[in-house]
Amino acid sequence: MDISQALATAANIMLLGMVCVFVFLGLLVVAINLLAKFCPEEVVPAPAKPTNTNDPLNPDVVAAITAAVHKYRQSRE
Amino acid sequence: MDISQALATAANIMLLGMVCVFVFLGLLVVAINLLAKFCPEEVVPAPAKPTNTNDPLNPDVVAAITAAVHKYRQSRE
Amino acid sequence: MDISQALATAANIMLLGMVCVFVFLGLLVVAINLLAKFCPEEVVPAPAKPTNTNDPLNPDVVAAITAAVHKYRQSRE
Amino acid sequence: MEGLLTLWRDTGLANFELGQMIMMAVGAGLLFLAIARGYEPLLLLPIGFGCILANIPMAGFTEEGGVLWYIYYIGIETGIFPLLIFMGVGAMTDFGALIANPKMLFLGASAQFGIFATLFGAIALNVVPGFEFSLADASAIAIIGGADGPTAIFLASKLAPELLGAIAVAAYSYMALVPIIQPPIMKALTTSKEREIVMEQLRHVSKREKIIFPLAVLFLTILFLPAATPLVGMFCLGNLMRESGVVDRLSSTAQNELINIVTIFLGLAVGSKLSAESFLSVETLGILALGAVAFSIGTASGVMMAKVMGRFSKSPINPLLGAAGVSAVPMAARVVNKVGLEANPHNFLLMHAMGPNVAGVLGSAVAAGILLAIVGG
Amino acid sequence: MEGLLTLWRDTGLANFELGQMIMMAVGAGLLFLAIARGYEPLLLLPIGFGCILANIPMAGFTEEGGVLWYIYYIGIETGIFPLLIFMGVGAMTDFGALIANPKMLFLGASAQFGIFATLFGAIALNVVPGFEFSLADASAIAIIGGADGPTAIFLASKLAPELLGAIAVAAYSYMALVPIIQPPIMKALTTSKEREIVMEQLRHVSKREKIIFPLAVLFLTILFLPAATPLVGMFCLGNLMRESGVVDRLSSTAQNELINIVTIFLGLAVGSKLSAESFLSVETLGILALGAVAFSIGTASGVMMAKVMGRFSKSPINPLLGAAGVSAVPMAARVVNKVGLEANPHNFLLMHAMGPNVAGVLGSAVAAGILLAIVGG
Amino acid sequence: MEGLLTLWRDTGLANFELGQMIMMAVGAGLLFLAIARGYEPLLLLPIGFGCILANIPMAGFTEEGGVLWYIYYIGIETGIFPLLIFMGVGAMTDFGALIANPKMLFLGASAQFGIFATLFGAIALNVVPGFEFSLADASAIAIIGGADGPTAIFLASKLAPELLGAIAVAAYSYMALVPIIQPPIMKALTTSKEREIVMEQLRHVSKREKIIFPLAVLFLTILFLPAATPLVGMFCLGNLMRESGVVDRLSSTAQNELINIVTIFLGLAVGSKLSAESFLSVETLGILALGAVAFSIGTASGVMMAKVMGRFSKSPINPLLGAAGVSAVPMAARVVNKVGLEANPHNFLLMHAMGPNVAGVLGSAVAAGILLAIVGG
Ligand code: NA
Ligand code: NA
Ligand code: NA
Repeated sequence: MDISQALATAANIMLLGMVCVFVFLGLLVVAINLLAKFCPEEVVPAPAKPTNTNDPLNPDVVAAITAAVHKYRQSRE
Repeated sequence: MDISQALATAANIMLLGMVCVFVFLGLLVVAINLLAKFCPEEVVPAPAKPTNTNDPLNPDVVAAITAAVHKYRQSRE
Repeated sequence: MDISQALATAANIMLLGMVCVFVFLGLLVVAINLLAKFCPEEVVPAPAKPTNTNDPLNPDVVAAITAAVHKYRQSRE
Repeated sequence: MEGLLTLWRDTGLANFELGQMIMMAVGAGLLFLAIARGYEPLLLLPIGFGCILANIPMAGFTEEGGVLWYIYYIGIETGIFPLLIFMGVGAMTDFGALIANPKMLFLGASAQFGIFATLFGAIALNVVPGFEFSLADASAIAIIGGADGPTAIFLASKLAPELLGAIAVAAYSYMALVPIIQPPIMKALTTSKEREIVMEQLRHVSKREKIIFPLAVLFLTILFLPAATPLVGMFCLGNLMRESGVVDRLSSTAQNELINIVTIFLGLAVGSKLSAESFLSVETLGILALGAVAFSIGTASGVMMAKVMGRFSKSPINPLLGAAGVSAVPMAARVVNKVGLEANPHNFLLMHAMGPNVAGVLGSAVAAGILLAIVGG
Repeated sequence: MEGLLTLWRDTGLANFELGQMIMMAVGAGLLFLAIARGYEPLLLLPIGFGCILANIPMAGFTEEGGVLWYIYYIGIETGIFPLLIFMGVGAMTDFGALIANPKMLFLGASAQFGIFATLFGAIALNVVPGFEFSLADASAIAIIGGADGPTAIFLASKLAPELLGAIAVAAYSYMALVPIIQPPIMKALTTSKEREIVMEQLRHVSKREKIIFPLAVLFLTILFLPAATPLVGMFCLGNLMRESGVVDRLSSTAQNELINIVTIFLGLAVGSKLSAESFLSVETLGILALGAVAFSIGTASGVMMAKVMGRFSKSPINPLLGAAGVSAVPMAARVVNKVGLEANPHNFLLMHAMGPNVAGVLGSAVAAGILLAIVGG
Repeated sequence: MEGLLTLWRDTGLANFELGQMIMMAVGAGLLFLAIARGYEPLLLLPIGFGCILANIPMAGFTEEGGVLWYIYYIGIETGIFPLLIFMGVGAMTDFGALIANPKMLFLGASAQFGIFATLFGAIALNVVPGFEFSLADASAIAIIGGADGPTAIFLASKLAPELLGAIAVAAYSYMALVPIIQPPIMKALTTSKEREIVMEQLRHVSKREKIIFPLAVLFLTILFLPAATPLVGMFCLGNLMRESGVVDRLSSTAQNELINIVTIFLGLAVGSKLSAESFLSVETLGILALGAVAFSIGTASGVMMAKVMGRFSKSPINPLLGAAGVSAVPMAARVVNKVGLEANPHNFLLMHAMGPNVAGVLGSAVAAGILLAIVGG
């Protein structure tokens, strides 16, 4: 491959690459805008709460258990 | 191996497996009971103390060294 | 290799080894002394300061930025 | 132009197969369960993500030389990752409640009936056209009933690697579903009066007992079930590091950084086995159904055993404790506590349930050893 | 006496070659830059030390069975170390500023012109006698313009492993030099008035948007650029672990202990590629020159794009922000802030510059995927 | 019934060999020393546990594909684990006391006579029937006198892998026994008046000296003893990370999580070499005896050297400091302090003893390099 041919290939890649980068990140702009549109401001942060929603323990019970464990541990020391 | 033979094998493993699990964990129950019997309640927690019993430093000395090191470090700062 | 020959080799290694260890650590003594000589007591601990000396941020600016970021984060919560 | 064609021929759009798209949806579903529902997120998040990566067309994650391929062959094919997880879990486990009340081991033993009954069921399922589970396959599936992730992954990697993905997903999913699966069974098998039973307070357990316990477990395993020693041995090593008190820095690393690193890789590697060919088959449906059956049978047999033991025991035994014998630490113990509180708001069963709960871990490791010895030998 | 001769024949003194001595000086220079000047010390310290070790005569660090040989072949040849670094960086990255102002992605896109222009330049350099860069070499060199260390190492390990050492050293050195390279270019291309422009305050970004964002990025990459999925996928995994909030212990390990361990090994492995034969060539000078050109072009095209966008945008855009599009997180964003403050002491651009800054990371990962697909395919 | 027979044929009970039972007792003994006596628990606990696991009949831990087999071949056969431990130890070591008083290096040098005298003794032991130590074996055994675990494991893995288990056990056991072995020797060789000698206060050492020191050590090693560069190089890398102050997160990981992870694996891998065939031989008795001799000779020659130096030195030198030259950091320095306090309750020698103590680490790494160059070449 002589140098002019190589330069043509490189120019080709340059053009193609920049177009692809712009198209790709442009699609991402669209995606983020859609996201902002269809992702309502959370009023209560419920859906993404990092706890198991099936978790059968309510906080009061947890507090009671904690107290019990603490007492048990004390009794063992 | 036809299905009835396979089922017989499976039933065999089921029986054997449950017997083994029970025998094994039963032996463990015996072991724990023996352990509780021959492992007297520690009055002083000495034997399992996580420090080297050959350690030739008594706490007073350690305190003195700590003070010395502290002083040395201060002198270097 | 008979035993007397082996012992001669071992004695040889013993001698050679101790000489090498002493020469090597002796050179290190010289190196440390040179180091102490040509490494002046730092008056200001500047040269070894673990920050980028090209860092274009002076502390006042950092403080201002910190405040800004803090404010921004508060606004988002 | 040629470059553009090259790029286009490489895109996902031009190469997607239906199976891959479905598996990506499965991966996204696992992520949803992990993030939005909190189902065992530590494992299901990396598994779901690994599933998505593994099904990207043209990306080669699971081909020789791909990153997921390396992780799988280094960590799971060798069995090292599940064993390191087990070591870390050992370093996190307090056997105090079990040593104080060793009878609870029988609850952990009887809950393993879920495993062996499921093995029988998997073989029986072969009468249905489309299912062809070998004895090794059936054993790997049955271990889901052990309700213990690393044990299931370890056994599946030895006996049925092509089913590993489905088995691991089923095991972790059902472990997360324990609060839904267990309560109806527990309530159906017990009277309100039984559920109100108050347990005697647990005795004090000395440090020395706790140190010797893992060694005693290892000793018995060596004598009677060497095939279980990889699992039980690493578990006991972790527990000994914890209880000995002389290597706290090792114990801390084993139950924090090391287990975290291994968990990320283990999850990705399991996810990499969720390919369309192996997952999108009628066998996966069978595995999911058998897994649910295994959990249910395990729960039921634990509860029934607790009722029988309560009849012959001097001290009262609340039959709910039997449900904790399936392991699924500490979820099952919490469920026992919750169902107990519904019957008697002043009866906290949590500490008592930790006994059968950790007994269940030992029980399923023992069961895995038995299956390895008989089927894998 | 024979023993003494054996020892002497093994000493460095008796075996030094000139090239090794020069490379050790290079290693010592990198250590100096890292320690005394604070240039990217986390990478340049291990790289410099690895360079010294690799050039010790008779020590065999980089021969088969040597410790650096193992580290290189396990971690870089497989591509695993850069990917793990990328996962850790993902777990450290907050995309909030970018999601709040997605237009900033165009700045991250245009700064990648530094990469593609340099590719052209590297091919053009072949007219100079002594240079013979293949298309693969040129691509690996050009990625220096991405201003992202792990991306450069990953691409170089795939396309031009023999240039890896020089490319990595150039990439990290120029990243450290960003505060020197960028300001003159930024000032030359903008008026004082433009630099004074105050940006609107960024809107609040919800947790849900942050969780979905890495999945959206992964989804688009899967559809359009599977060759970029290793880099982008691991990055998104790290970011998802961070934002999901359900696997904090994994996220913490990924961005602390795991990335630290990998960084030590990655640095040593990169340093092990700094051998005299491959580094002391005219090509290294070409790489260093092209790297500086790449950074400058990237900065300039980012700034120019910001000016163009500012003309058509409803809300004002400070053109300095374009310079942050080269990534070099967070150095480039800090430089933008500093140059902005010189023009208007009350205008803090840091948070606004984080948007194009993280966009630049995505942009160069995408560019790397394009180069892999076209050149490496 | 057949299944039961299969299980029985697999049990430990049916397969135990006498040697395995004895080795398990040895492993249990090591655990006892580690846990109840506090002898170097960080290493002896995993070694003891690994010893037990390795000798389980039918479990296959040390056969190809077993977990201990993987750990050994990945970590020790390659030499990587001891080197990483050395890097971590370097990151934990403060050379301040040695730089302040460099003469102490001669104490660290003379204590290495323990190594070379033992090498001679091991060869001499060949006159006893039953012993057949090659020169490589003798060198690997002699390094026990260096009182440095990773150095001993590294050298033994290169020169005499079949003796590795016994050598590592002896090295760590004697390091734990330093408080028992050393005091009688120290007292026998010194007068009460000598032991009362008060040292001059150490001068301040600048940060720059501490940064350049590891580089100077590496430089000398490169020039004169390339065979020692793996050990010394990784040690200096750790120390440079510590003292440079610019990579604190790497230094912290190297001396905490990374060294902890490697320690667990290193211990298990060493334990896996404690098989009956290689350990239950008369050679092990020879190794244990020679190890004790090595420690004693090292202590004695350190003390004698200190006495000689004290005669010619301007500033007074307490001869007890010589005992710290065997390394065994920081145990030997503490013993010096304790014996010194017995003679003079107001004379704290701890900081002064840290100098010869860390000098001993360098000395035995240098000695290991010499042995590798002469014997292993
Ligand atoms: Na279980
Ligand atoms: Na970039
Ligand atoms: Na030593």
